[in-house]
Amino acid sequence: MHGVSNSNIDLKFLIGGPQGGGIESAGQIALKTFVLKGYQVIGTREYQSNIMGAHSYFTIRVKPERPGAINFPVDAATVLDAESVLTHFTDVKKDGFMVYDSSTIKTKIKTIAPMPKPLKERLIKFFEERGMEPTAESAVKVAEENGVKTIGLPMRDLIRKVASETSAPLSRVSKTLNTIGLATTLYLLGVEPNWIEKAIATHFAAKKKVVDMNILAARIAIEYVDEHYGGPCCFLPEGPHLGKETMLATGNEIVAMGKVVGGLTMQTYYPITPASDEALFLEGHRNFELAPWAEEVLRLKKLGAVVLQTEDELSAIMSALGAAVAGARTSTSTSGPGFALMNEAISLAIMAEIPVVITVWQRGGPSTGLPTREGQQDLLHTLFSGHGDNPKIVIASGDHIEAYYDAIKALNWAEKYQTPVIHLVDKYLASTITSLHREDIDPLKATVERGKFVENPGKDYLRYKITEDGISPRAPMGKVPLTWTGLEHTEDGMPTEDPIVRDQMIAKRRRKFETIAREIPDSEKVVLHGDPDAKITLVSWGSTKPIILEAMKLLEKEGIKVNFLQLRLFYPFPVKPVLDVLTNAELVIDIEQNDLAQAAFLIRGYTGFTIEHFVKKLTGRALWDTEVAHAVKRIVETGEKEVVVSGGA
Amino acid sequence: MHGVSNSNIDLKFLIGGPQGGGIESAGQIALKTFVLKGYQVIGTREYQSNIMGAHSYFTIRVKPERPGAINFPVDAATVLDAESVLTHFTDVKKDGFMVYDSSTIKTKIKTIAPMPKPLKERLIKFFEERGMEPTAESAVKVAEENGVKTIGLPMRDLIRKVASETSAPLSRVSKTLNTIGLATTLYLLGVEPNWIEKAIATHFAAKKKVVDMNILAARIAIEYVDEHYGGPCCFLPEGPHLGKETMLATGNEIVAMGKVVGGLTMQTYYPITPASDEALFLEGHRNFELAPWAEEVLRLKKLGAVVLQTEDELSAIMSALGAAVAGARTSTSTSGPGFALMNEAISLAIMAEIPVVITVWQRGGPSTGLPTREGQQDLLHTLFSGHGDNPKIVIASGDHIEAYYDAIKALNWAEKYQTPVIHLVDKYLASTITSLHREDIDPLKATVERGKFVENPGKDYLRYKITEDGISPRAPMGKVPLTWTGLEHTEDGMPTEDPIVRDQMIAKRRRKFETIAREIPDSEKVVLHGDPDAKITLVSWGSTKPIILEAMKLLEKEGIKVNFLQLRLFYPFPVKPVLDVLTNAELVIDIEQNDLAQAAFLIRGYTGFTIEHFVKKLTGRALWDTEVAHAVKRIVETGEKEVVVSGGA
Amino acid sequence: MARSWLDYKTDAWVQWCPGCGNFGILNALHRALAELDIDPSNLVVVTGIGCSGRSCYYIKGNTIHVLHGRAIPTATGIKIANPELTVIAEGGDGDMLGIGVEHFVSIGRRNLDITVIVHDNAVYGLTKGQAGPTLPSWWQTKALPGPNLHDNLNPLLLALASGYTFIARGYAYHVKETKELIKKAIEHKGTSLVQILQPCPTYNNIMTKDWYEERIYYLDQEDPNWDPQVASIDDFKNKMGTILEKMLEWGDKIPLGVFYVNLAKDTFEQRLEKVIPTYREYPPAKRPVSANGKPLVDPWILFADKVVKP
Amino acid sequence: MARSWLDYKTDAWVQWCPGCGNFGILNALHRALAELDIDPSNLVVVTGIGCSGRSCYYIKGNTIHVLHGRAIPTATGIKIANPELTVIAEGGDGDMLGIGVEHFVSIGRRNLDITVIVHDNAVYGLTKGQAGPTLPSWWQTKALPGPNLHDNLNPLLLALASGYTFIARGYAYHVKETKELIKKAIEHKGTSLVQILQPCPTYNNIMTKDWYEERIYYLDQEDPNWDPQVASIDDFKNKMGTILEKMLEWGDKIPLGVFYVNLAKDTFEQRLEKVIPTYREYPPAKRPVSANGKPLVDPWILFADKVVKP
Ligand SMILES: Cc1ncc(C[n+]2csc(CCOP(=O)(O)OP(=O)(O)O)c2C)c(N)n1
Ligand SMILES: Cc1ncc(C[n+]2csc(CCOP(=O)(O)OP(=O)(O)O)c2C)c(N)n1
Ligand code: SF4
Ligand code: SF4
Ligand SMILES: [Mg+2]
Ligand SMILES: [Mg+2]
Repeated sequence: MHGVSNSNIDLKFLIGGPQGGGIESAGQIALKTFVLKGYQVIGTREYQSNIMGAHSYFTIRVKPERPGAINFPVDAATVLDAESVLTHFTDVKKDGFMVYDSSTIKTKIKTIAPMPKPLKERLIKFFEERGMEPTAESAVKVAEENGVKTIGLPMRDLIRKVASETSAPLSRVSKTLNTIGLATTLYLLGVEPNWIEKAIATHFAAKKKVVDMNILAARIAIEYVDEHYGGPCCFLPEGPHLGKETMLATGNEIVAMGKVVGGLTMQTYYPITPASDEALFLEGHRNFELAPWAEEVLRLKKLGAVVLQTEDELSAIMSALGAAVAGARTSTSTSGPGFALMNEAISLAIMAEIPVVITVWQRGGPSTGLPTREGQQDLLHTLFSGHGDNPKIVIASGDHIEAYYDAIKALNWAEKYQTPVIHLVDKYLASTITSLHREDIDPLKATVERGKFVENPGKDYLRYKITEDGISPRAPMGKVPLTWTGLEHTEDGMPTEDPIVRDQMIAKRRRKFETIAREIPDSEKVVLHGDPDAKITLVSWGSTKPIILEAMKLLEKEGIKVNFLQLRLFYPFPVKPVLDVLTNAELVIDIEQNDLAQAAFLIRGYTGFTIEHFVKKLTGRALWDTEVAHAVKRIVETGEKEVVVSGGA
Repeated sequence: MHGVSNSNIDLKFLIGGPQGGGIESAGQIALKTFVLKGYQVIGTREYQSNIMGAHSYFTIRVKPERPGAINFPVDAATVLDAESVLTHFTDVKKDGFMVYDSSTIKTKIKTIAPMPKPLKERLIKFFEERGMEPTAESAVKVAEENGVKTIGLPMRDLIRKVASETSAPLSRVSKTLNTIGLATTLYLLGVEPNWIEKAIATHFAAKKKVVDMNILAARIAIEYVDEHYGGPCCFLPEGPHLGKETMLATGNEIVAMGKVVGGLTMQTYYPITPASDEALFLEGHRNFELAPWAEEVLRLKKLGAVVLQTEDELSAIMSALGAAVAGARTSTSTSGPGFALMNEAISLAIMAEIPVVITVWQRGGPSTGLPTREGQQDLLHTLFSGHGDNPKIVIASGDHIEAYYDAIKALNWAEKYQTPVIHLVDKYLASTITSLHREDIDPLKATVERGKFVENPGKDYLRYKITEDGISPRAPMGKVPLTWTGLEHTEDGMPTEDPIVRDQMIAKRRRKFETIAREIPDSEKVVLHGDPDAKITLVSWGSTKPIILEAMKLLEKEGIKVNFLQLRLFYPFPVKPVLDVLTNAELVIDIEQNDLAQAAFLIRGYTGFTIEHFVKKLTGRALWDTEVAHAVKRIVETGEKEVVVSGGA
Repeated sequence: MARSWLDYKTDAWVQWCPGCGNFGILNALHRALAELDIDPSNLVVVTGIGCSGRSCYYIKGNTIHVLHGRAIPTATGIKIANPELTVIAEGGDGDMLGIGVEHFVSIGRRNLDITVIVHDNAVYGLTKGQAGPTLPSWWQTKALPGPNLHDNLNPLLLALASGYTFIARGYAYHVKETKELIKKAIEHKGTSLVQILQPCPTYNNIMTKDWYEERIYYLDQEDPNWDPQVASIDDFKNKMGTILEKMLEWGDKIPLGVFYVNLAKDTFEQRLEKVIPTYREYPPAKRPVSANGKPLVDPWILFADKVVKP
Repeated sequence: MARSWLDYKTDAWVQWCPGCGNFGILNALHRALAELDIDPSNLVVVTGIGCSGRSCYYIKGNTIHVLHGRAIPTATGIKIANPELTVIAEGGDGDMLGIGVEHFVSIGRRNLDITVIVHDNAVYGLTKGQAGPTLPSWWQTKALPGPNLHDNLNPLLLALASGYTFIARGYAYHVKETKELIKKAIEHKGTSLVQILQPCPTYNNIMTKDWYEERIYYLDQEDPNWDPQVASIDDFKNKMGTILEKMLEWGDKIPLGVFYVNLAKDTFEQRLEKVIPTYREYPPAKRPVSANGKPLVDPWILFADKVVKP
């Protein structure tokens, strides 16, 4: 199946099934299996805006070093219901395999209620054109014709067997359906059963009964496969990280971790996908013990952070601002629709100079749009949010590690510069799990800064003191009388409409942004990946980073050498570093997951440089490294202006 | 005082006093006086965010043809309280005159409670440096030293005289204080008393007692001036428009008029300065009689429009959208803070393709900022409003006449293109009154269009039908079952996450904007004023238009020939027409009332053209033609990058 | 001739979890519409965002799925623009009483003739089970990382304080009874509320079917003389005490039924008619906007107050 | 030693119209603060936008002037971040019950210990006199182009329905009595409302000083045994009828005083303390965030649930 050396290992597989059917749990067990085996992984979930019943799937990639992207076709697919079979039968590569439930294979397409109508229509047409019945069985046949090895599991029988070997009722045993499918797949991919069992035990941890039942189910599945399909050709070698402690975290979780490490003391939120898991994770860890080095300094053992669920996003941002003026280190977290409601408050935070971090988990718009799908459409909206002349810091993270450190940095910047910091992340990052090692998120690499936070202001304290760097000392409430305001004001926070003071205060706020632009090092503004002398430059931002880095390797193999300008800080915009790179390139290709090519617009607006070529993905599905590579290649070869990719069910 | 020919007439004067002290009423009487006399006028009001007591002033300019801007110094000032004297004593030109109340002249600066502290400090320093008492009297003296003729009216005596000649109580008679000051000023400016009286009679119309009392006050004032100051040197000749019916309307009013003429059937609003006067004016005219030509066609005499005050701006926009889907022709009206709250709904309107006009009366920000002052800071915010890829039509009006026709056009576009149309106007336009003749706002020049509005949809009606021009027929509710939605959808409005349909729908909405870009003629997108071959091009937008047109005349006199590119449509952005003009210029100067040079940013973003020179005004005070001319001249002469002007108290 | 409830069903897959109370509510609504024989072409259903918000795709009519919390203002615009439409605003407890409580309260000041239906499962279903505004404090439903710290709102009392003129409470699995409540609410002229207790088997593991069914009872079954109508000052004096007591009852016993009906107030449409005489016949959605493409008015006549005549 | 009300005055020009009720409210507040001897350094006043919203510039303390309608959520953040501060949220009827009613209602679910003061002039003062949410329908105050079509909200009943645990009404020109109400509200542990009837001589030409003074009376003057405290279920049963009746009284007679006090509910701060043991001592605003610039936690320990151990 694959060689004995682990360095060529590159496994991709998917698990599909109805929402609420344990897809995510199976995906996590799989990730844990490979991590235990010494590999690095990513896994990402595609799901609809639905709680139960609609199709969703989890895609995994396994490599010796951290994989940067998923792509299709996969080596293996676990597709245990008819809808999954029909959704994914062309997603498996030649010589790969597809594990399905042979007992539901006769299902007719038109009877599958949750299946999206347009897909139904396309499938029916597809089979009709081939003279085949519109059923799941036909899909299995087509897969076989395409050289895919299909593994039919008689799920009804296997489940019954599990039930008969435990005393558990069938309804509970049915929940092992995914384990059966998953264990089969993992086993056929060359994972020894003991690793699978260890992963199951790790995953369900304390729940002994569940562990036992799932291990039994896995054994029964493996037995069946051995008997009927002869098992795998050979076993997967151990990966290079065997025995290494590994974190498996989603983007939501890693940002929450960054916030806690970064000294967040209060987070407000109103639930929204794909943001709220961040806040819920925070809430689950709101009480914490201090690390030894901190305990020693502070002589404190425990502390806590407040996570406040508010009545809406207006309240989320306003109570965050309230907490900030009181002296808390504060953030809120939302997605596009929620951020839209925060616009007026952003404007207040800028005028009143209130520090706050707003983590924006972008998703597919406009409006409710594709609420559980990927989107990178909120760059312009967040950057130009709020009425009035409204500069604010906007930073976008490219991957989990950046997101973790950016969360810390955003809190630092917010307090140092007394301004809202918008931290742009997205659904793909939110729901992608990756493996991380200790050096990736080392707490001692982070510093926590508060800038001109004065705990003991004097009596002559002036909230809006005019200073050379544009930054006035910030005192918490509760020390001396002071005034904050959203009206134009004199140094003491009293409102004024005096034209001369107005001009002075505008100039003060402008100087603050000059300070920010100067103090943030270029290296935190943009990153040029790859050979600086490459003739072709790819430009992108956000969670496309690791995907593009993978694509670069693919392109290199095809003899196309590119470098990649990753935009990190959008405001203050790094004009020179960006221009330096772009004017050096012969061909610049912008890669974004929005239709307006928002970053390219900003580049032109801030630098005058015009990008002429675009790769876009708008379907809300994860971007693949292969898609990027193909699209870039096509542009290089044909000079096409725009390539829209759309892979993924 | 001035020649007999009316063609050189160019009178400027101001009336200052406390808010609530009849300043606005006096201003209107003055405007009416000159209109009756055959002139054209503008008058604009500067006021603080305050109901009563804070200083405000009304500035007027009178010319044979419509004046485009005010400027300082003025020919005459009516400043009847100590704060006004102290605020404006340097605002009158040499040989001009200043009418003040001699009975309050001893007032000390520090006792004037409402006076802004920074101004107080500057004034005290000013007089100290000159070895003068910090009083209003010193201000009068300085004015005199500057060659200003000062006219002291013993107001207490004059009011008492008015009281003694009527039976009215002193408290009511005191209200004629402004009339006394105004009549004095008008008289000294060469207006014959009968015109003043006619204007008073017109202004107070039905209120006979008020008319009589004010006319009496005017007479007593004039008598006093004749006796003590010898009256005017000569009388003002009649203007060229004598006897012409003239409309005197603020920008707020003219937009309301445009909406009614444009067929608006429902307006929603939440009060906010400087927007709500538009809605209140609409509400005051919600019932109307049809014009003869319409009555003939429709056989209807009367109709009405609904004006709905809502609980907030979220409700204002959402109920407007609701009315629109029901089939109404709908708009809402707000300012920056209110618009900020509408962001999420904008995004819905774009996704669900709901027509609505949003009139945005900009004011000084960020945040509450300078709530009653001029600002042009909401261009980027409105253009990029709403999360997601969110194109929408954005148009800015340059003057009253444009605002009137734009209000009609915006309603047409909203319905034709089923999209939000943002109509940008501002506080200066809102509170500036100008004189208009019948040909300026001729109802028959306007057309009312509804595009693909289908009153009788068939059973197979599809709300989001995919069409070549991207526009789907729009049926009102109440005809056939249909579905509107903010989720991504199939043609029938049912939600879908299907990737193929997603791409199709994005393409459809993109085509719609291509249609818009194609159908709106270039002439409605940008206007090039002046000689196309001029080497210097000024670029601006919004209410600066008439001001810059006046400035061009001043520059021409100084031998500087410029043309002026007025941006009208910001989205879809008129790339070619703008580039054609800009690339033709040797020097391009951007003139805006915001700090980020927002239009210049958009120009660069959409065209790549970089503007290097800027004139800005940020104080929230009306921009003067003279300021513009000076700043342009300075840039032309020195090559300076940025000139910030800040005239006006 | 009369319509069947099937005439109000669409062929979309109803994507709620098995056993979800929303099925009962949808069914009750379908049946209420059928029994009232409302023409689907004349029916408007506006929904907010949430599991419940999906209802609009399952009802044949003029439907619109708007923003989270904004069903009521949208419905307001629709009803004012065309008062002949039957307008229903529907949403979850989070939608109507959390983010949308601004409008939930404010519509009461209008008494506009729309029906507000709250699917009350005391959780935020579609976002995976956070605490909803009707979840009592210290309860910790399945998906919460800790106990709920917020007290629960009383939607009935809130509606009363806001000015609603019809206030009822139903229970999702009692389709027949809930159908009757919805019918009455729709027939009522003025703003009406039907709060419907809705088990969410997926996330609300406390307020389950069993939990509710041990507690609920109908006002008019307990007291056959129950009459929620308040038509006079005397009614007000005599009945408000009991009505309020029943509204406040929440615990071992949970009353269902019509709590309050007030017929004394004008609807907003009637008010508009008083100030705009042509409103009924020519409401905003059904009014000509031009005469052959030309404007209907001459500004020089309509705005004569702005004209200075020589 | 004790402070005088002058210690709470700033030297800013108070820019209200002559005779404005706001002067009385400001004065009452100054005096209440002095009598409670609250340290201005520990006092927080948050105001919304409106004539009333300007109050924050006239009170010596930690003040913040925020957005229209958003004083309550700002105050919420402040109080939670530092529960030792005395926090007052102040605004007009439009601010609190119009655009801000979302938060006015929702704070009730928390019983957070803040005092909400509503300057109720029934108009939108600062925007020049449009109808406020407490202006009765069909009344047409000075600046309206037609009669008001909206019914008036009852802030007291709304507060009760929302869960406030202290509800009072005062009258602006009765400085002494209003001062006492404000004192009680501040002293009350939990969310308290003081609605203050505030004549606006400039725009509300109906609800004038005379109009009010013909109608108002004090609950405890009319009934010397008036006791608004509801401490037990029995209290609840015995008193709610009268309390509600008094809350609903509005017309020829308008009651003033404390209507309702409920001491049975935990404040939000107390609730937080139950789930975050270190909260009282180290609330968000007063907590270390780093140890000499280094983080306080080791993610590999705190987030062990995310770590796969070999
Ligand atoms: C402005 C905004 N904020 C948040 C969300 C995310 N959101 C979607 S559904 C929902 C809550 C649903 O709860 P509820 O209204 O009770 O409806 P249910 O799902 O329980 O029927 C939320 C918060 C959103 N769509 N828009
Ligand atoms: C979002 C927003 N909408 C509207 C306004 C305009 N605005 C300023 S004050 C005010 C109303 C004031 O009324 P109220 O709250 O009753 O206070 P009052 O002036 O009567 O004291 C409004 C609508 C605003 N500042 N912000
Ligand atoms: S999550 Fe709850 S409310 Fe939503 S569909 Fe499932 S059971 Fe129903
Ligand atoms: S407008 Fe009314 S509320 Fe505002 S300051 Fe004047 S009197 Fe007071
Ligand atoms: Mg719910
Ligand atoms: Mg008010």
